[in-house]
Amino acid sequence: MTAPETAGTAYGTAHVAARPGARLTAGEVISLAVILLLAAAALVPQLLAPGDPLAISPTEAFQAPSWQHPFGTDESGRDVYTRVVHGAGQSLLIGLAATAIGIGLALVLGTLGAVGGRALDFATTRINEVLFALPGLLLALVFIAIVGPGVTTTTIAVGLSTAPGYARIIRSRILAVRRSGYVEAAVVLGHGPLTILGRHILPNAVAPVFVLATLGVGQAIVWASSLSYLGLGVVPPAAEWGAMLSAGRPYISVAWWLTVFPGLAIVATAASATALGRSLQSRTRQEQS
Amino acid sequence: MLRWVAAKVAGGAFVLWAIATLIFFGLRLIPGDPAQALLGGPGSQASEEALALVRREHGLDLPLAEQYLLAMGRLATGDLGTSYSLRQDVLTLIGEQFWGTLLLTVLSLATAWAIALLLATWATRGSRSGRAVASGLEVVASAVPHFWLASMLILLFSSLLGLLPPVSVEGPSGLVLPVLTLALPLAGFLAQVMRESLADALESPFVLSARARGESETGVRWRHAIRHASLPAISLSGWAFGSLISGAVVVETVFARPGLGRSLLNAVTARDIPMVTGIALVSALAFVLVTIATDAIDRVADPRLRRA
Amino acid sequence: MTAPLLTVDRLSVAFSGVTVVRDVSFEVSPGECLAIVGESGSGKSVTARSLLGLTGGRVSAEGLRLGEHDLLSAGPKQWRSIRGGEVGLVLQDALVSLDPLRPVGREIDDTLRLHTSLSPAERRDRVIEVLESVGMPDAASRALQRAGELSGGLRQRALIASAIAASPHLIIADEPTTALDATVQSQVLRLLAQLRADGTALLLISHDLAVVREVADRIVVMRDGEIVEAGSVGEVLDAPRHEYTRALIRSVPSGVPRGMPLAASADAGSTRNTAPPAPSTGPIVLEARGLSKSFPRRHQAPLLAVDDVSISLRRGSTLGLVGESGSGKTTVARMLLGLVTPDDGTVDLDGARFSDIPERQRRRRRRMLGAIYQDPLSSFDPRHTVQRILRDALDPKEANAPRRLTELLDSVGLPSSVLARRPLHLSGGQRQRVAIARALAPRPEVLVCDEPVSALDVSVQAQVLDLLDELQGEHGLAYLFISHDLGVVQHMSDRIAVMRAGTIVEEGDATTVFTSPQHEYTRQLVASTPRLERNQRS
Amino acid sequence: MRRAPRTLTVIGGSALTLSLLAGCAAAAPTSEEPVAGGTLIYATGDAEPSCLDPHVGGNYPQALLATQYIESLVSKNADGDILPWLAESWKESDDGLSWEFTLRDDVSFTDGTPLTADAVAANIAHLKDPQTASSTGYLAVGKIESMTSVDEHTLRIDLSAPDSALLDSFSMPWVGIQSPTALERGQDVNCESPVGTGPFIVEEWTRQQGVRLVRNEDYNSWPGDAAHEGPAWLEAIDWRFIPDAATRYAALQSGEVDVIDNPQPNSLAAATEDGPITAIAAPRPGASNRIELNAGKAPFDDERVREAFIRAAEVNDGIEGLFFGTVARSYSVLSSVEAESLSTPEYFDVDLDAANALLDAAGWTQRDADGYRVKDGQRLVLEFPVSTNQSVPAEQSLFEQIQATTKQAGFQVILEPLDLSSWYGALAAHEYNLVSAPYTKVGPDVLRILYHSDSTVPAPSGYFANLAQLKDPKLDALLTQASETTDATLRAELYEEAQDIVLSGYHVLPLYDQQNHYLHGEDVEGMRALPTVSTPTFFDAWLAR
Repeated sequence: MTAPETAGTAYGTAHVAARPGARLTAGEVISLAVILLLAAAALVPQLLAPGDPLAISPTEAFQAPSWQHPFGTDESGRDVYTRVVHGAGQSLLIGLAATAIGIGLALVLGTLGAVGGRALDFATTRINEVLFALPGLLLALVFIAIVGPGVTTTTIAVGLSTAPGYARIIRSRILAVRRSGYVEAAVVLGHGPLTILGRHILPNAVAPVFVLATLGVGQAIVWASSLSYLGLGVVPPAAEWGAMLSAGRPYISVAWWLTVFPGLAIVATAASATALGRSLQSRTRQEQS
Repeated sequence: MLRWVAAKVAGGAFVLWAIATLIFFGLRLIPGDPAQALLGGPGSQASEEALALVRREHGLDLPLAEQYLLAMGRLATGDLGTSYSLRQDVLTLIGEQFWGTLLLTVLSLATAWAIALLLATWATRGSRSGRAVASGLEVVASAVPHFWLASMLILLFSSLLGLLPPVSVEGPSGLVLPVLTLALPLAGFLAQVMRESLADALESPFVLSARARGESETGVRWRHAIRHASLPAISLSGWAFGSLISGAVVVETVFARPGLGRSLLNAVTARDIPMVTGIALVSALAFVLVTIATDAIDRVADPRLRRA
Repeated sequence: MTAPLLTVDRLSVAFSGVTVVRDVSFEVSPGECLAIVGESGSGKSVTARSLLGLTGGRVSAEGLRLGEHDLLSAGPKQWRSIRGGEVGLVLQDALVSLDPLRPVGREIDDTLRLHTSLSPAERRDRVIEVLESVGMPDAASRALQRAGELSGGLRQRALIASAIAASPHLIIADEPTTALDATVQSQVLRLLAQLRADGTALLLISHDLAVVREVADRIVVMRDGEIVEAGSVGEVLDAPRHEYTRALIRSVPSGVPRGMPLAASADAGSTRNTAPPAPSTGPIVLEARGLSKSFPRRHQAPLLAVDDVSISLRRGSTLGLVGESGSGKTTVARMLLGLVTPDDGTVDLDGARFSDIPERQRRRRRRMLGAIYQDPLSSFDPRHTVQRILRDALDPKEANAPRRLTELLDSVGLPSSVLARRPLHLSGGQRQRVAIARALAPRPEVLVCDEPVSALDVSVQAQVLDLLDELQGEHGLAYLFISHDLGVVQHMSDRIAVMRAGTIVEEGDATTVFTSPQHEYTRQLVASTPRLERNQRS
Repeated sequence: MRRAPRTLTVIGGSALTLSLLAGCAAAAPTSEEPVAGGTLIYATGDAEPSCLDPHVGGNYPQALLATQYIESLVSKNADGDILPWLAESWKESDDGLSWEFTLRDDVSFTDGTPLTADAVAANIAHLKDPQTASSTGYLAVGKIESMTSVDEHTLRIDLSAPDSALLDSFSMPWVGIQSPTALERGQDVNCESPVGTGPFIVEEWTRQQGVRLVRNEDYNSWPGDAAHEGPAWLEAIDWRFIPDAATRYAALQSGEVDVIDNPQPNSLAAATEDGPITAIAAPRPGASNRIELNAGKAPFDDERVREAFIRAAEVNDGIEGLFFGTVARSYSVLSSVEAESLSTPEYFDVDLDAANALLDAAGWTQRDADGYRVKDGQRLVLEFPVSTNQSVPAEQSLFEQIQATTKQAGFQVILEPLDLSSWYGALAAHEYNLVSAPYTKVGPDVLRILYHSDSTVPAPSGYFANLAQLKDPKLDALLTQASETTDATLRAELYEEAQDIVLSGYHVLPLYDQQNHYLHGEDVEGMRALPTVSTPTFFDAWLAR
């Protein structure tokens, strides 16, 4: 469900927020910090939370946040903080994998459409239009119903539903590059279509996609957690933020921390990824405008 | 103009046909016997004869290709068949629930627009720190999962403050929280888009001319900049409508609001093929109509497009 | 002279610590036109905007008075009554200086709404009156159209109307005619002159000395934020005291005979005075016969962009192709380059057919044909350094010869330190030199130049034009030189073809076309091009 | 609801009108005089039924609604004795093969059709008709072979074999008596608006939103233990579907709804203190909530492995924590409501060493890297499909705790949360080692349905009730004899012996009684749960506002 990039700004004047090479804005520093923290939690959870996320102690259930349990304990007495930290790896994996699937599929659809002949272009646009018209969640629901719930299916489902958005952006990007001055100059210099494709079209078309990816990861994590909430996502007792939210929701009036902290983790990760994506986007647009 | 409309309608029809086919074959892949779904869901003690009877009645025993042609024929005449699990004509069912979802999505879109405009103007007018706070808010808003936002809003507004009902009751008060839940994340997206184009418009030569004419800062914003800022957001609203329908599934479940979103979830879990097809088609039709509408609004708002 | 309307005394403007305008002083009286001349970055626009309090920087001055208003102590409310009421601003391009989404009448109506107490109905009539006063034909219906739907000249008139609607005492015109074609430019200049004659004070900002000579009474020359020279038009243009002014005047190509270098370096008495232009008798390198092309349009008959055009380029000589925007010059160029397939007509390169053959065959012979454009930046891959750009353009067999790279850079006068940098971080002039180097890399025989210098400052323009002359002399290149600027074309071309609405209306030797134009349109074009009429070159 | 200021109650006297005027309804009315009128809003968390006619299918959500508009031949009182209802009296033949029921002659359905013997016969025929696709009702009347109307209000029923649970079956809403004329309208119409003799009538059903029930003005067939006579006090009931538990409880707190069911344990715990919300506990009859161990396939075909699993599963702390002390651990296969339920705590005390010893003895000696037991290369894996509709969140967390504690003994329990269709699919395909499937039926005869070897034969839909795959001829004999004997004491001994076989064989890990609670606001009075299947009845209910 990524937002397709809008048409170039009407007046082409450079974006004010971040000049290339300018020092980082406050927002960028915060989001970088969050992402680094997330990466650490994903790669070496033991470092930040030595406890075992699955260890239960029913007698200590529903304890409010305290020094011993910074995020409190859940309905089975497990430490919420440890589970959030260990859940980071799972959620980040889903976010990255889903975005990779989305972009991979989109690259195929987009490039085929833009580089192939008119018929191919017509076909891929139609496919894209159809996928676009389907509500993303329906695509995910049907896919999960066919293959059954679980981590891999959730990841693929989210990837599938984000692909049309990316494909549309990549295709328009490739068409814009093909019409650019430097491609025409290359033609005048006598370069063949393949050299032009390799040297100019693909590098320039694909570059912004990675920026889009950072935007996409945030949304992918949000959508994966929604699927877990609907009971279609990750299989318990794995510590995944969406599943933790879904499990914590019935106890909201008596144990608010079960819902608040995993939710904050999702929002912090998704927001930081989007913020970084946005500033990368404005910096690269800086380079090319 | 006529040619433009004809092309759009043809494109729309193709999309609907493609979706119907996608769903027809997609749902066939789901394990579980459709006849089961017809007889009040699996686990029913329906006897073999009852299952056989139902299969014949709904033509489930015909070869797949024949079933497909039959289904497409019915769809073409607008007959969406009867829902397996709810035993009612899909069209009337959707008719009942469509307005709830439509009201929810349209209100959410409008609220998202209002909030986005507010955020964008605040972001371009305030001090440097004000600007940073506004863009921070936008990014955070767009990163909030619907169901978590719903729980937080219920916790805050109804459990703690007791101001609003946690369930969607008749009348406006029941709509506030569901609309807010859908509108805030979308407002985050729209605001980011609007802020950029608003900032660009404010630096453009025609705004300098306006200021040189003695126009006040607010006059410049509302007469010139806002209209330009909303152009990219209008084209984005088509896509936004699609994402709102997905969001509606979650919001309608949490707030117990009747609507297409919630029945879509139930229909998929109950393997209710006609219902899923019906809802998918209706939401796709709505999406196609909204895209045509946003294109039209685009042309009105930006006459330059008319010549293209 | 009546009391000055505007007095500026030791004005300085700084942006976050960096001073852009330093100690500028001048006066403008009613009915008088003062021109501020300078190249980009000279601070002339900032000076103008400081008179409206719209610089956004820190403004300080001994005195800044407009009529009885002291601009230094003006508060926001006072400024708003001055802007539009006392001072009108006319910017360069009405297409973006009028709100593209609103009818032009509404923009004029805004000025009236802000500064008069007329009722909406009265305002509507007043709008039509103002439009008619600026020479807008059929004003009532034009007022309802948007800027995009009007021709260049008409929308510029609408822009002027929006500035003078509240009859301000001072008009500031910042490059008012730069975006216009010659014929339209002269009409707009006449309009401004009329306003001045009616008693309004006019402050004209321009980089074009010829335009200034037509309209201004006194001139101020600015460079790097300071005034280097001021005086009446005659004193400054005919007897410039400051070295920079002299260089500026010399760089203006119009009227300078073909082959005579323009750039200041030539003034240092260097004798590299290229030989008089070789007579255009070299062998024909590129021959186009009967080219025609039309583009389909919605709801209208297809647009006939080029109609039966035949031209030929000879080795070592330049054919100038001049005409207003929309006359089809660029379409001809693209047909020669094989980028657009002509509807009919043929192009032969070096005697062999070049136009209607399969692209694969044509590709091998493209090496012989080079091209440079008005905006070089858009013709470079944003991710490539200068080295990568040049190396890609070289012949495969010469690709890895470092010597060839430095040789190319020397030929266009660029230091080898440029190689590692990206075009985005180079100046306009340097970028065009890289473009020329790239075009020369495959050792072409023909170079198509489409408005190569229109976007450059006069001094930089002079250097690039001299460079093109030198390269032609050295390599015997055939040039097709396309421009809307008659002065530049006259200076660069051996032969000139004048295009109008897709056809060549006149062709001949440069001097004859200029001194005794045959076709009525050429005469009108030559007459409307402002000339500097310097006395003999010092 | 704020408490009324002190002074007001003093002046009060019969100041009901004054307190109403003052707008604070909290002043408890002095007299116990019920107030007629008003609409009660009931919010259910159960899934929305696919058909309002309880004969079709037959799950608990249908029973909750059907109790309001459909009545049965007999009812039960709090002590479990059968009470006359639509049937005034009945007598069983000596060989138990035929029964004769005498119906009340003054009752008619809300569509005007009089209640007659033919009407009851039509209902039973409707249950047995495959077209109806009934499951619970169909099984309950399994033994009825033929029916003859002796006279207009007397019906003779002949059985294929004696059925001691016939009266229990007739007391259930799934065997409720509907108007035959309504049944003839066809299933689609009858699902929308079934017609019974109950205190309320189905007025309108808007999918996903709710059902509107209005008072049956000429109602005259209240059960024996009813609190008043004449039509119901309430004017109407607004039955709303609110699936989300937290939202449902918040709606009750904010006064949007008057009664909710399926409350979360923490909401239930908060209500039992003396807050404005009161709780009604109504444990369901039939089987207890338990986990069945599939003895039909490895590894649970070996009793030692079954016992090891049960010895290793730590459950008590979990139940205490997750259910906030509102639930007692059960050691029986039957719900504590059933008089004949046998509780054997001694089989279920947790002993990790014993569990390890049993597993070693059973050959599961090695352990792999993750600590799970392995035998001939096969890891000790237990598939546990969980139905997200039927297991409440607290129960799903309990299964996670069982997963964690049995891991110490070396079991790898794989939890698979599935929607209803895939859950039934997994059961039908025997892709499970553990499963939790509540079954509600009045009377101990539920044991026959759950553990008799006949129930291992799947119905046409693939569903079979004997999930433990228990095929023990001795048990079969006990159950058949118990279901046919009319001697109550002999029947109790037989059921006790049968339960002991099931429990001692470690086929089942009992957890707790099937939880069934209702929470209602302060101004709801007179609401009670019918002792048959513990569904709420609002005949005596009234609103003190």
